[in-house]
Amino acid sequence: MFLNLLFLTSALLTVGCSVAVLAVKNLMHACVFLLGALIGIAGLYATLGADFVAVTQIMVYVGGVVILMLFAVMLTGGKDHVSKTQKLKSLIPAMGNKTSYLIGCLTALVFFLTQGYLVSKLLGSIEVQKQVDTFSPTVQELGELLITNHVLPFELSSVLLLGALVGAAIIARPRKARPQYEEEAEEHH
Amino acid sequence: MEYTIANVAPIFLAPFFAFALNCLLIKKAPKLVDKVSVLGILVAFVFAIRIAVDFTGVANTDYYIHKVFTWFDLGETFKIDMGIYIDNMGAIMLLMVTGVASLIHIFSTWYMKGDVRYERFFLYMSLFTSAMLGLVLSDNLLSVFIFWEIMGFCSYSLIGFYFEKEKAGYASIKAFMTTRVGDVFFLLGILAIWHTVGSVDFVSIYNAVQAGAFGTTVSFLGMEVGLAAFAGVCIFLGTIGKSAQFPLQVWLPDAMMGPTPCSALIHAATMVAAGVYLSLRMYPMMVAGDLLNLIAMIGGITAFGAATIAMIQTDLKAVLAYSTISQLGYMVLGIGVGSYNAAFMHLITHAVFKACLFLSAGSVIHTVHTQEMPEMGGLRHKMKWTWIAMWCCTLAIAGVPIFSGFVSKDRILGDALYTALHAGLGYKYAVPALLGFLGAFLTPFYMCRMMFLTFHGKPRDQHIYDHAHSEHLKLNQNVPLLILSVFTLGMFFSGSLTGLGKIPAPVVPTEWFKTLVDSPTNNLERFSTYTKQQFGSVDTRENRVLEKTVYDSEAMTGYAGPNPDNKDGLHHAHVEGAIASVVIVACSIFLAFLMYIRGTIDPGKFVKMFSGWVTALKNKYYFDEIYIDVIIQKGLLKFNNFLAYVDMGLYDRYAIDGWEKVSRTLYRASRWFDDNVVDNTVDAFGVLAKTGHAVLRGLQSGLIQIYFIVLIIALAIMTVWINFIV
Amino acid sequence: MATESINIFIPVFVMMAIAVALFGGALLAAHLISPKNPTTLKEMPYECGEEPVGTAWSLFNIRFYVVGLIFIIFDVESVLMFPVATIFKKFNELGQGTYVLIIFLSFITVLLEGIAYCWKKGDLDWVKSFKAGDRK
Amino acid sequence: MTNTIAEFFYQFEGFKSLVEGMNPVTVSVLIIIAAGALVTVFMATVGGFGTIAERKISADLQARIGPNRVGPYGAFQLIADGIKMISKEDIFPRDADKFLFYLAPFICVFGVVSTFAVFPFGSGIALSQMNIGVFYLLAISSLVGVGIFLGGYASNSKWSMLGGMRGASQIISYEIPVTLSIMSIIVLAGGLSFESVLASQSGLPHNWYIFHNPFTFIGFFVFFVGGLAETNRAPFDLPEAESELVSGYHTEYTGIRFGLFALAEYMEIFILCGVAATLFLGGYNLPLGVLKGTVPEQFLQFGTILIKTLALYYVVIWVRWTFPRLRVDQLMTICWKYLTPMAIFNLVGCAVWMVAFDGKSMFDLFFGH
Amino acid sequence: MFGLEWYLGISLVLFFVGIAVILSRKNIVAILLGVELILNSAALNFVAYSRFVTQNLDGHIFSLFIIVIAAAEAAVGLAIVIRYFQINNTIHVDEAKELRG
Repeated sequence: MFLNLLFLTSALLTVGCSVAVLAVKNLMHACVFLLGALIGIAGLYATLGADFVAVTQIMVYVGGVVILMLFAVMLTGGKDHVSKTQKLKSLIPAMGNKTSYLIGCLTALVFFLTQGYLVSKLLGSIEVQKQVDTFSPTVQELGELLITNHVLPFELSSVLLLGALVGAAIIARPRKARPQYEEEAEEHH
Repeated sequence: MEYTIANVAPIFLAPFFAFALNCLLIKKAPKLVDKVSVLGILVAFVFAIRIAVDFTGVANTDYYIHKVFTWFDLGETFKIDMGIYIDNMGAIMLLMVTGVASLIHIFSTWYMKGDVRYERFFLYMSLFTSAMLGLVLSDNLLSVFIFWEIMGFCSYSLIGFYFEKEKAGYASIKAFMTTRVGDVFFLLGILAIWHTVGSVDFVSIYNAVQAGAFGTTVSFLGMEVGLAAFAGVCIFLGTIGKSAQFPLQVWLPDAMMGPTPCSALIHAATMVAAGVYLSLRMYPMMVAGDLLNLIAMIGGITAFGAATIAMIQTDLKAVLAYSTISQLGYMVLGIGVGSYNAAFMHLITHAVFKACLFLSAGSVIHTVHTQEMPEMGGLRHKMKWTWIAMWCCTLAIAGVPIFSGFVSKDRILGDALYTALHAGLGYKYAVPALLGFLGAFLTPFYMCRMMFLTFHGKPRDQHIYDHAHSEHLKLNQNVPLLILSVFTLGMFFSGSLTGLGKIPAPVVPTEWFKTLVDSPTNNLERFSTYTKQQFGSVDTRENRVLEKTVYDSEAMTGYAGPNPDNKDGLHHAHVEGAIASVVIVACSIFLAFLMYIRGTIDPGKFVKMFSGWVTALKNKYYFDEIYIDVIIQKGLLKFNNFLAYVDMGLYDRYAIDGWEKVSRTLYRASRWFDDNVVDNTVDAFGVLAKTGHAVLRGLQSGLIQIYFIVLIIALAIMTVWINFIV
Repeated sequence: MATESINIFIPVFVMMAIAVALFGGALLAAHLISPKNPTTLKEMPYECGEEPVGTAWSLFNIRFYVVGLIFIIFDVESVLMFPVATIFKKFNELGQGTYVLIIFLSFITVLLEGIAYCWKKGDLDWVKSFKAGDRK
Repeated sequence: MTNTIAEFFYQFEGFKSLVEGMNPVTVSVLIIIAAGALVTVFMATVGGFGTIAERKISADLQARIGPNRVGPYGAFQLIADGIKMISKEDIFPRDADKFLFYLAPFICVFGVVSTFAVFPFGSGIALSQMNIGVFYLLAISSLVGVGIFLGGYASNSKWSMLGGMRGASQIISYEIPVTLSIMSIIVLAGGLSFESVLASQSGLPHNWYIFHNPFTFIGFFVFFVGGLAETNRAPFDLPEAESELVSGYHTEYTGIRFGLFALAEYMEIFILCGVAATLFLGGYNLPLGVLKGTVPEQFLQFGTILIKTLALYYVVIWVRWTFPRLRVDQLMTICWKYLTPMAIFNLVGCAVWMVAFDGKSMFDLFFGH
Repeated sequence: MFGLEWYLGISLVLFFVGIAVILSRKNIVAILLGVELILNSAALNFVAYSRFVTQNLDGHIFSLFIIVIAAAEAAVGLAIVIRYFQINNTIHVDEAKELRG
């Protein structure tokens, strides 16, 4: 009973907030709705017994990614470029003309149908367990997996993050507002 | 005491880490370098004391530590272990090396102070010490060879330490090249042993000798040579090179271009003794190859010849250098007459007094800023402490009773006399014994001459005398000398004052040295019960004891030394030898006294009398000239020219130039192909790419969302394909 | 491994609901009680009595962003380290402590390299952008 | 093992017979709602008392009297303040982002109140004994940073904006040393739940993790300083620096929304002190096994954790009135150049200690057998 | 009880919303929001299959690494966006076409 309640709440939060991300005008609000959607997904993880993944989702996304997004929106002025054409009917392709609208709709339709077909075929062919409201604590087992079977990805992920840190720090390092070549080009004119 | 790798390895590792650390410090913190070096060697000294106390605590036992690890393993046939091997001899050697080296390090902080390359000197000294200790700890010939070469490199660097001087540079090259001759043969010997035994560690070699593995012969330059003799000669050639024996002795006098403390450590106390040490380790091999007579001859010739040259030298350090060669000759003579124990004893006593002598000479040179004895004289008033220390050592090297040189040298001479007279080997050994006694007459003479010229009489150059500073007792100048000179007393080695074993001294057990160090040939069988320990295991003394057994020379193929069972003859020869050498020493010192203090006898008369010989002495028996003019100019250079002709005249002209013609032709053909066929093909691709570019360019709009739509469409098509077509 | 019920999430859920209720209740109470008479002056942003010029939404120092950037990398690394830290004791008791320690330390070393790089390059200095030469 | 507070009640026979025949989940939910409300009220009261304590202690430190009009020694000042907050006008700035302006205090309160779900008040007396309780607490409390940033942003006032940005970057920065300090405790305890950390400590100081080894001793101070910064307490109160930024991120907030911000902050300090006491100072453990396994033990445990927490709370207030505020660059320097390397050092040290000494504490090494 | 297909459905919805965000928004930051949604839908799929089909924790590990990669991607992506904004003073996606052929 509680499981169903938790699932329904989380699912509603997720779907609602993600649609809101699509629909709202203000980018700042979109970021906040993304936060809601991510918390909802954390709730879904909890219903799946993935307690550690759920809390990680909150820790990384809420504590880190969303704040970074908010910062980025602030830094880039928070202007919403789509405000002119942002209407519910032109949501999906928004490429500005009728042909693209058509192509987009058709693609989405084909995609949705084939995906649905694929999933239904898949569900028919595999053995799917019933949802139960008990689970085992995962963190110890995750730790063991991380240092045994998955030790290489574990160590490599640290290198990946190091690379990301170095790269991002180089790119985002405060410098003059405009690079050198642009000024030189100006001088030539 | 329990032995693990943790309390053995630091002996070698402490100086090595000091070296490694100094490599980092030398640029950043040069002030710390000398302290780190001294600390490193002192740590090694402390560990060596622990081991030596444990080893020498119980007499009449043989005891070893042997720990190995696999160095590399290329299957059954090629597997090399590295390891640590310590027995009684090694323990005493470790104590000597660390003790002398630490005193020399301390002395160097005074002597080298203010030198431009002060830090670098300590760097090399630490590396050298660690290599020497590594050599002593080695359990096999291969690691001996590695450390041997590291020492050679350090020696080379230190001889050429003052590379601004052209002579120093040449001297270092000479030393390096001359010892290389011996090293090549040494390596050859190692290969011969490895080929025969399949292993190069000492114990395996002993066991192989015992099992008669060296009984076969090999064909060498058309001659059938016994394998043992071949390998033994090769290894002994290594000794000849390193220990500056005849005929490769030429490098050692020139090596005195290096700083005096390095001469003391490397060219007097340790490195040159390492050659003798190697011969001692390989003693069963020498015996099996029946090489002792050859060794004795070479030792005798070196001992006597070097002593004669030393008589006419005027350079303080040159006298000491030739005396070093001469004393090393005695050690080799000792090995040659089967006097294993006495040869090793002489190695130790010589290391102590010769290090002291060199340090004293350094002290004098540093004070008066000259090395020429004719410019000195009367320095005893100014340098009281150095004078005392140096006299102790002079008396020791001269072989005056009470001092250590008497104990060790007399035993070598006694054994030589016994071998010549009583061993029943004919008169093959008479010549070495005679040369030994002649050398024993010359040694006190030239040493006393040096002392009289330096310290006694009137100052011959008043200017230099006045400029010399009066000496005060300094912790890093005289104290090391005095400590060393205390150990020139014979009782520390024999336990009795005279060395004859009559008056027991209270401090040291009587004849501990004789009972502790024992020739492996006395009972080679015991090594067959021998087990190696892997690294990481713990040893105690109790489970590693080897029983000492009585002498059994019948098992050996060659003459293995004086038979201790023949007590009568041995005793007889030793008493005769002792009396003879005491008389000889007394005469010799008296002669020197008359010549240089009293002036009763004019040395010039002797020079006139033996003018031809003196000219030969001045030219060091023309060895350098023979090597350069005859061997190098006439032999090697011609051979070199011939090879150059083969290379340039034949190979270059025909083989290489011929190839050039062939390739030139091929090049022309391929160029035609390239111009006409390949280029056109490439152009065709270019046209294709140009056309394709025009088409594909339209897709590259630069708009992310267009790309994304293409991606999605592709994904959709793929999904459809997977679902409905596959 | 012990099996737990999904019910351990009930308190979390309930507390979140209580938070909503607390917030809603407090706002409702305030809405009912507090007076409402807004004036233009009251609704103006407080700038010590001065007339506000422009919007506040353009003030942003890129330094804050760089800090956020470094933070997120460290955050993710610490999340990955938590499971390993948890099993450290267990593996140590099994005698595998050194193995885990090596893995753990090599991970932390990379983390340290990151902080060392940022330190060296001055990304951790707040006032770097005001150094002479950087200013135009 | 009890997982939630409901199962704690199930261990009493009387309770079992009382609820016989009812759906256990329903009973659990009801109990949890009741207990959660109780905890929230308790925390709110403690948070409210925090303001009184702050004023009284600061007055004491400055040789003043402090509030003394409402009730004995001014003890009812809290109620007066609460009534004042509710009855003030709720002003909405003209240019503000209305949606975010409403949402920001909610996110703050949400982040703080959610942490109560795992806080251990006694053995078995925690709303939920989640197996990753410590981690959950860390994660959910990072919501406060988002709340403060949004509060600062939504006001569209320059002071608020500055305060909000400072607050967000400060909170996220100091989360790193705090996380790493906690991780060094996790390495020693071998579990991510509060219960496993507490089970490996005991009532007497020599078994507390602060005295376990030199690294945890340093780690406690790293944690505590980092915690002060995360809760925006002096000397790290830059986001609301009244002498620079008027009132920081809540300059434009009035009435009850300001009250909720303040309440969230004070409750968060209480949680911080509680976590510090639990992880480093032995938590609710009673010394010498007093009254083991009985109901009075649990009350004593509650008293123990409360005393330790309040002692730390006193230190927090004391620090505020003792040290001057830092500059922004000093703040970042302390976090990234001192605390984070120290925390990493502690973590490595604890891991090495774990392997080298089999996880024994210093006391065991010196005096153990 | 809600079974696997419900989770897959939610994942599909998230995926399509993500695509729609990417296609419809003209602000690059907003496009990154869409990317996050797509990544999350994939991670949700992994955990759901891990719960309902494979019954082991490999799916959890995979979603952990997805979160790691998403964080790294967000950090670098946003840094690039900010740099671009500093140079060109716009983050309109249609104006960012320096890579046009």
